[in-house]
Amino acid sequence: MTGTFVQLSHADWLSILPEVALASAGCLILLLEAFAPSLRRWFATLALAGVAASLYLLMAAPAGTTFDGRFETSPLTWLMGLFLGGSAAVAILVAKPYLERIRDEKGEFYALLLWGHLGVSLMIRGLDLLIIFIGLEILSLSFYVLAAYFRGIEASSEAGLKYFLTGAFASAFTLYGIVLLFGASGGTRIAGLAQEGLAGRPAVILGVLLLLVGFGFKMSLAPFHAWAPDVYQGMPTPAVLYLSIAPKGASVLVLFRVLAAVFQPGLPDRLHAAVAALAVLSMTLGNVVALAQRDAKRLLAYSGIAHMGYVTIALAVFGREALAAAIVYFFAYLVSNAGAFAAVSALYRDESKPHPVAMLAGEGRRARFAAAVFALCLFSLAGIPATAGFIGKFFIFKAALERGLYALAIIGVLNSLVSIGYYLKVVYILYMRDPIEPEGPPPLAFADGLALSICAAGIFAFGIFPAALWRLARSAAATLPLPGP
Amino acid sequence: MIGTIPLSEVLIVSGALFCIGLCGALLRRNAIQIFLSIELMMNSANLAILGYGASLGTREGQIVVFFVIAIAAAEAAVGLAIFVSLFRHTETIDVNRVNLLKW
Amino acid sequence: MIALWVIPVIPLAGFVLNGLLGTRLGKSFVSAVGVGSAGLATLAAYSRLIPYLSSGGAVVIEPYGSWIVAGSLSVDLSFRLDPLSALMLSFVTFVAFLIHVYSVGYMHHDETDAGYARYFAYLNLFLFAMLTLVLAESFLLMFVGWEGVGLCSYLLVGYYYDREYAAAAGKKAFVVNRIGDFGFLLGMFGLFTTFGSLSYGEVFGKAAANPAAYQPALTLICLCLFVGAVGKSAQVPLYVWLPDAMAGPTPVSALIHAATMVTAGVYMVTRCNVLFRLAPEAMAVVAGIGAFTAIFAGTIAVAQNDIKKVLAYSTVSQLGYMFLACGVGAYVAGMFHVMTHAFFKACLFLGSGSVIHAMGGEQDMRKMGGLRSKLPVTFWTFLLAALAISGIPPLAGFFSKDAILAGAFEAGGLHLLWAVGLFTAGLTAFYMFRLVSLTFYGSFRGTPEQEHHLHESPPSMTLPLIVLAVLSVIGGWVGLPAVLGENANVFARFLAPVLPSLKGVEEHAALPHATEWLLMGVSVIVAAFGLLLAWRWYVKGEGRVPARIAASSPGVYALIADKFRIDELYDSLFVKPFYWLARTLWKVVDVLLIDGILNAGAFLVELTGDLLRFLQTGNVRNYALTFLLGLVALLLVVAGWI
Amino acid sequence: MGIERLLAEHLLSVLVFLPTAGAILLLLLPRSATGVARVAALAVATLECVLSLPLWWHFDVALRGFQFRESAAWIPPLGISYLIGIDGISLLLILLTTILTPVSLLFSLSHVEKEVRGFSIAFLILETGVIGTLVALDLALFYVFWEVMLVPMYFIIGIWGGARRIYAAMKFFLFTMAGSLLMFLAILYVAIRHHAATGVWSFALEDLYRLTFTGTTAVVLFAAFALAFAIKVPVFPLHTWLPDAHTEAPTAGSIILAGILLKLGVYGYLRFALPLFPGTALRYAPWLGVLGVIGVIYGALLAFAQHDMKRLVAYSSVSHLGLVVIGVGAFTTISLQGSILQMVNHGLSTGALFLLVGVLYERRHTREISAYGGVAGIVPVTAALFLIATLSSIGLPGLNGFVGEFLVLLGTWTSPHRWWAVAAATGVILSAIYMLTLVQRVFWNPVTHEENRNLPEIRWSELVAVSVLVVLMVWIGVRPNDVLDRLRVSVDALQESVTAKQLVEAQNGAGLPGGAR
Amino acid sequence: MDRLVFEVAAAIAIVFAALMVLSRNPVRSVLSLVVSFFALAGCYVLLFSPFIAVIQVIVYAGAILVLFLFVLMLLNVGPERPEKTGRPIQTLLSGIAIVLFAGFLLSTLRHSGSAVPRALAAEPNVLGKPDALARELFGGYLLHFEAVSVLLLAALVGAFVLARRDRGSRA
Repeated sequence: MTGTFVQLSHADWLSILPEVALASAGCLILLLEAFAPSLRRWFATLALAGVAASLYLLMAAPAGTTFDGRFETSPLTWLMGLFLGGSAAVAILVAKPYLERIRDEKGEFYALLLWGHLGVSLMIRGLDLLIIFIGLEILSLSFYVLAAYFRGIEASSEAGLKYFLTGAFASAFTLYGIVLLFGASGGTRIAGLAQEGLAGRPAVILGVLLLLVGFGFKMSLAPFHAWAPDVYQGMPTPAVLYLSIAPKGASVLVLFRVLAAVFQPGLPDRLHAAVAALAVLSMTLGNVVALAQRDAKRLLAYSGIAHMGYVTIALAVFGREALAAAIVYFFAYLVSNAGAFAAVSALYRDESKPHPVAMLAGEGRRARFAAAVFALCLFSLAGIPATAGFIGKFFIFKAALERGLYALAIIGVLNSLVSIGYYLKVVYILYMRDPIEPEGPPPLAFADGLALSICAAGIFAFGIFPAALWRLARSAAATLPLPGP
Repeated sequence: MIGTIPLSEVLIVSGALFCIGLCGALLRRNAIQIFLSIELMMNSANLAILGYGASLGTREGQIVVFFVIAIAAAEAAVGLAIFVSLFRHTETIDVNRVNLLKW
Repeated sequence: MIALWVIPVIPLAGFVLNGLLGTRLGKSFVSAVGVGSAGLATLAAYSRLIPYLSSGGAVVIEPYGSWIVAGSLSVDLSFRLDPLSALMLSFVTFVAFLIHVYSVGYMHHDETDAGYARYFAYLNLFLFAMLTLVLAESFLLMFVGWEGVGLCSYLLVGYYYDREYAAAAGKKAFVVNRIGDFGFLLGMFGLFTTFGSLSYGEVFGKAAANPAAYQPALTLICLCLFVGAVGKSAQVPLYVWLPDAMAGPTPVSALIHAATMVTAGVYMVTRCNVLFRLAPEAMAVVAGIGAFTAIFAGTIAVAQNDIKKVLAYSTVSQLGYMFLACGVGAYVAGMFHVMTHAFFKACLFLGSGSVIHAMGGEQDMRKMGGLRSKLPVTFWTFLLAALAISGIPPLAGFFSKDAILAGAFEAGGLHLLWAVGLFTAGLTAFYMFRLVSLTFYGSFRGTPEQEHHLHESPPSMTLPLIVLAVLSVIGGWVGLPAVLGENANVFARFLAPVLPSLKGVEEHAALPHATEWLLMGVSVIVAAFGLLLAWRWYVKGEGRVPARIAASSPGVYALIADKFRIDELYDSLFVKPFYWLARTLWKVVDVLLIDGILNAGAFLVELTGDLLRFLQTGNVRNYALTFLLGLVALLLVVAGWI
Repeated sequence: MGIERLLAEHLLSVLVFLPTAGAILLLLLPRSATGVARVAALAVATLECVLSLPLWWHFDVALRGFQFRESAAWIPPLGISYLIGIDGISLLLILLTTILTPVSLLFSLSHVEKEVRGFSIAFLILETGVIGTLVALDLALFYVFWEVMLVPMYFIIGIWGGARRIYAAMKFFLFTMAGSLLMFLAILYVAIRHHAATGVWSFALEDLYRLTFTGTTAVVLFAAFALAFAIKVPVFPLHTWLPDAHTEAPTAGSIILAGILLKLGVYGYLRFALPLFPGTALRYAPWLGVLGVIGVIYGALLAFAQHDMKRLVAYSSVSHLGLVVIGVGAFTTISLQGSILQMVNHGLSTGALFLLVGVLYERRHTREISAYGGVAGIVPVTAALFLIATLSSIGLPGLNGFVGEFLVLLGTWTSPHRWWAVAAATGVILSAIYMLTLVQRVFWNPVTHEENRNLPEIRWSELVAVSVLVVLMVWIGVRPNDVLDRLRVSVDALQESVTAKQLVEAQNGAGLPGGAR
Repeated sequence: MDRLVFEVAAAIAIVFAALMVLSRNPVRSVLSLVVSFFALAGCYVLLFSPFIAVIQVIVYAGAILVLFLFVLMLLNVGPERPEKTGRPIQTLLSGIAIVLFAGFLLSTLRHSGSAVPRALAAEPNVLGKPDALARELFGGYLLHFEAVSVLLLAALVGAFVLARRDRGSRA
């Protein structure tokens, strides 16, 4: 079997088409950039079409594993693909007016975004640590570049440097983790990890831990979070939007996959303690430090760190319900966080300067729609009921309580209380302070409005009618061999 | 045993190289040197996987290394481009002095 | 036959009319509605009372439905007509009507339309509340009237709301009354848990049927109820509001603070005589407080120079008398004094109102004098009422006071209560005639301008004076003592059904006639002595003797003139500490402690955030280091080292 | 579906969502149409009020359990359903809400200038939240509405409030959240236990009532519920958010906050904490009662110390709600009915007080008591109305406040905790002191500030708003049975279920000390 | 024999790696690393991976590190100057962390060698044959291969985006 060249089956082809669509869309945009720059205003549409096509192809692909069992098409990948596609779509929508504002709408931005998206897509679908690693690197490289995208701005270059150095550093650990697991299981397939007697070996545990920190880094999970605030601050907002959502979801899924394969009946106590400690640390540090933030994007970065703490509770619970809860959480996080970043993008006039929260004073009355959605997103992030954020927390805490992790749940809700402090701070600055900026934000672009509307609709849809999402998430979670009902 | 070389020896060498790289990554201030250290860490991983692969008698290790080298090359290209780009602003790649974004 | 509810509802309607429309429709409308409704109520009341006289003390209960039903509590809206309420009804409506009439003259000229309407609205409201209090068939409904009269007292005392002392006096009246109401409430709670009901019929019926079963709760209940009475009827230690209440218009003082409302306490104790008689300890307290109040307030009255203040302390003192009567079991005597007191004290107050009216608002007796000739009607009516209160036979006060003293004498206890009562009688005569002397005799001591304006009051004011003076004279004849004829005491016979005999409570045997004659004689002598002494000192001696006495012991005199500085004592004992406590709790507990702790907590979290923020040094090497440290920590956890 | 059928079969749903529909409607209006927004919001609120009246007529006073029930699946996998219904307790509070909301909007007609549309929307959404909270019979549904209330209130305080509005709004939100987040966990846990016990997911209240909890679990769960409700009430020492929030909120916000939101704490306690954990609740009831007693006295003392009118009224709420808490803690039929009635009474009297303070404030733009004095002669109608509200607040017989107060005190007296009644009855004295001092210093005394001489009299819209409340005060004062009748069966049922379940708990939880009171 | 050669090569690799880290001069660092990578390539050969060894030399030691040298020349970065403040805490913490981590890593690695499952005992010399490798690459690993092509493309475009002069200069 291994001896022959290129034996792609029909199923292989069908399964890879979504990624092909993304890659082609990126290439097409790049080509047009080079040969027909006048078509630039269609790039966003094209990119969106690429994302949509990829989603359609993902849905159309028959379920099963392809490429010699290294690539998955399943309800799980479809649902997570939807999650990623959603992030990408909103990011593209936000990117268009953003790039127009800085008069730098170039194809490269979209192309890199699409390729990065492709990388994440590989991460969620890969059943092979190597393909996951490659996906991770595609993502990373694209976003190293996007971080430093504003060559004319020092902060952006600095964000690029920091992201690159820390990212490469973390990749080295991830790689070493993969190596250790390879050594133990004799291959890179995740399924290979599910061998008898593997779970207890020190090398395997070390490998898993290295993967945990490697992907924890991508999740911006404390204490592997340090890059996130700086990078978010310096990076173009639409790119942050994507980076702050999609890779995190993919990373959690990868961790679930690996842990599910290695530890069939459940996490060993020690590892469980370690994961729980990460959750607590991330929630607490993220929330507490966010209180002290003055810059909108940094604030959202710390908020993201805290949210990853909540998701990590699901990892600590470790079960089918927990994975489903995490998926629901990510959908909630998607609409809330994407909306928040979209609002940030729409509310600040000068992209090259920092984004102090104080500058938003009184914008609730000038940029009504963006501010209203921003506030809605913040309430959702804070977990106020009738929003998606609440539903996310609901399932996470339910899973934790069902597993008897009371302390985690209590620390979680207490952290929510702290988080309300800074979310509401933004809200009151928006609505209860008088404007300090002589000029309001730029008029709301159509694409921004669309992105915000989508997020607001999502927040309410998931917040009020979560049943469908929960069912999907549960059936998706059944794909993994996790313990649970 | 791989031939006559014990696997554990290969792994120890790999581990040592990884740790040396780690020292560099943590203690050097020049971004390029840090990156070099990281490259060394990745190479140490390569060594380990080749050791494992040889020990297991599978070609998969080599394939992994093949891809890792490709990735490293790509990373180097992007990384160095970033350094250059930053250098245009700061005239330095001493990371101690690159701290516009903080707190 | 008119239903009982009509009687209070008529003034209520007057209140609503005057309250809503009075300001717009002018003074004549207001007078018509105000006086008319009081008159109608009186008519309605008498249309029930006259047939009732011949009913032989039957208890009529008119239920109008249920008011509050909750759990085992069920309170009906029903009115009760029995001899006691009939008695109260008779003089309350009548005196109130007279005072309404008087007010037309008194208030007419110096008030705006709005103020005039307000005044009559309040007065009507008061009548409504008072009638409710009197007619109620349950403790709770009585409490409605009880608080209602308190409210009206508050409103009318504070009628001149733009004068700070009046506003403060109104508030003080309400608050002090509330202290009493606190006791009343607790008493009601006790009644409910003990008897399972708040209706008079049930409570008294059960208590009378099984007198021994309810001790010791009964004593406590009675004491609590008595606290209510102490507040409402201005007894020591809660009397302090009544002198201040003189800040209200004088007719109000006459009606509320002399004739009707303040006697509600006596009415209540009498109403509960079944309970009190079963609780001898409580009775003793009632008697003691009453006696002490009588002598205490009488003493203060001696040294007052404000004409209304003298009358106010006199009222307090007389109320003490009435409680003394109740305390010694002479309920009939107590109620008798309530009635006669209503006549002569109302007359006195209205007379003083006439004087003040004539003096242009002046109330200081030192600036009066010789008004006898200028205000003849006022003088003569005032004199009669003064004689009546002093206990000079055969005026009304003599009989009621004598009945009380007889009761006190019977009560035993070394006749101490009687002695106190007797001394107070002398005091009363003294200070009343001091007042009469200073006001009506001698020469005028006011400004020429005041002198120029002196004039007798209009008929609307003098007419009520005359009627009340007549009543002060003849009002006592319904209750002649036994020595004057076996069945002469119509009053006692009428009230007898209210005082059923109780198992285990022995009734006092009637005094031997000789003793009774002796007591009467002694009391007349003492009263005459007081009267003559005042006459001698103030009319003949023009006040030199008292001035000498005052000069010889300035401390004592000042103490009495300053009303024993009880207000100041209360101020430093209760008011100031209360204010201090309130402020301290606010600033220390609320602001410093609770908010302080919470804000400190919030601040600490924020501070932690602010400090941790600096971990984010901006130096990427530190980021790598934290990464590695995190990894190492995880390894340590997994390895079981942490 | 015809309108009639909609109203007949889904009256509660209509009541819950009509305000939201109105809010959405307002959202579609142009921002500049402030006049229309004002009137439209008032119209919606009034319509809501009218629609809520049939609840009063058609409420079956003899029926046990919940009436006007509706149910629909909501999140079926977790057994969470849209399950609503009312009993006598919620009936009263719903009507209070539907009455106070138009009253506040009516008052605001002439006083809210800034962002009228937003204000109206916030108010209507708030009404949905409140009514939803009151009708929800599913714990998850309840929690959603419970929290949804906070958001509009946060904006109402924060945007349209006084000088320290942001501090007050944050404090309000954080305090309330602090309690409810733990309750959220407790709700989840209870539902999980139900699932574990029966294999079926359900958040329906009546299903969860069947569970019994004993020992530490019960204590912790009860504490979580009780804390959330105690903060809302608020019970001393968790009350400090209240003076700030009430003082800084705009008048209409204060009315709703004091008139309705506070009651939801007690309501929640009666509906959830008590029946779910009866044994524990009754075991710790003495603590509750003691805190209530402290609240009564402490609130009154602090009210006395205030020099800001609204703050004074706010602290008076602490005192009054303390009384309600005592009644609940005593847990006798009389005291419970009294407490519930007293909630309504407090809504009316404090609502009126805040409204009238608002009338003065809108004219003089200060709430300092010392800035007034003697204005009774200048604004006699306002003064008279204020006096009536004061009298209602201090429990003058004949007005509503007395009946509730009396029932609570009497009921408490008949419970084993007689001294609570004694201590709380001092509130009768204290309330007279601080309220009459307020009246004296604002309306009586000589006029000391010349600018007060031209104080305009109350407007018609304001007068109508207050009059509605005054009429209700008198009505309840004279005919309290109309209200009490509707409570009777509900309170009986509550007591019986609690007692019955307490027995079950005592049997199950062998060795549990003091399972019964 | 193999073992000895391996050990010598490994020693060279380690020594030069250490030199790379210790050297203040970045150019010297790069050169040290070149040596180290050459030595590693030697090790690879001994681990039956001649093809990888070749790539290592060509791509890594050749292309990548030369790229580094170019950039160093371009930027004209001198040796690190010692800092005034030595940041002792950071150094100390780094030291502790590295020592602890190294301890964990090395102790784990030392014992994991024996734990490797003995899979097919393929002929060592066949293992490293390039054509077999290629077959596998374009067979089971085609997906990876294509993915890496995207990666390289992205890197290419990225480097281009970053290295481009200012916005205006292109027009």
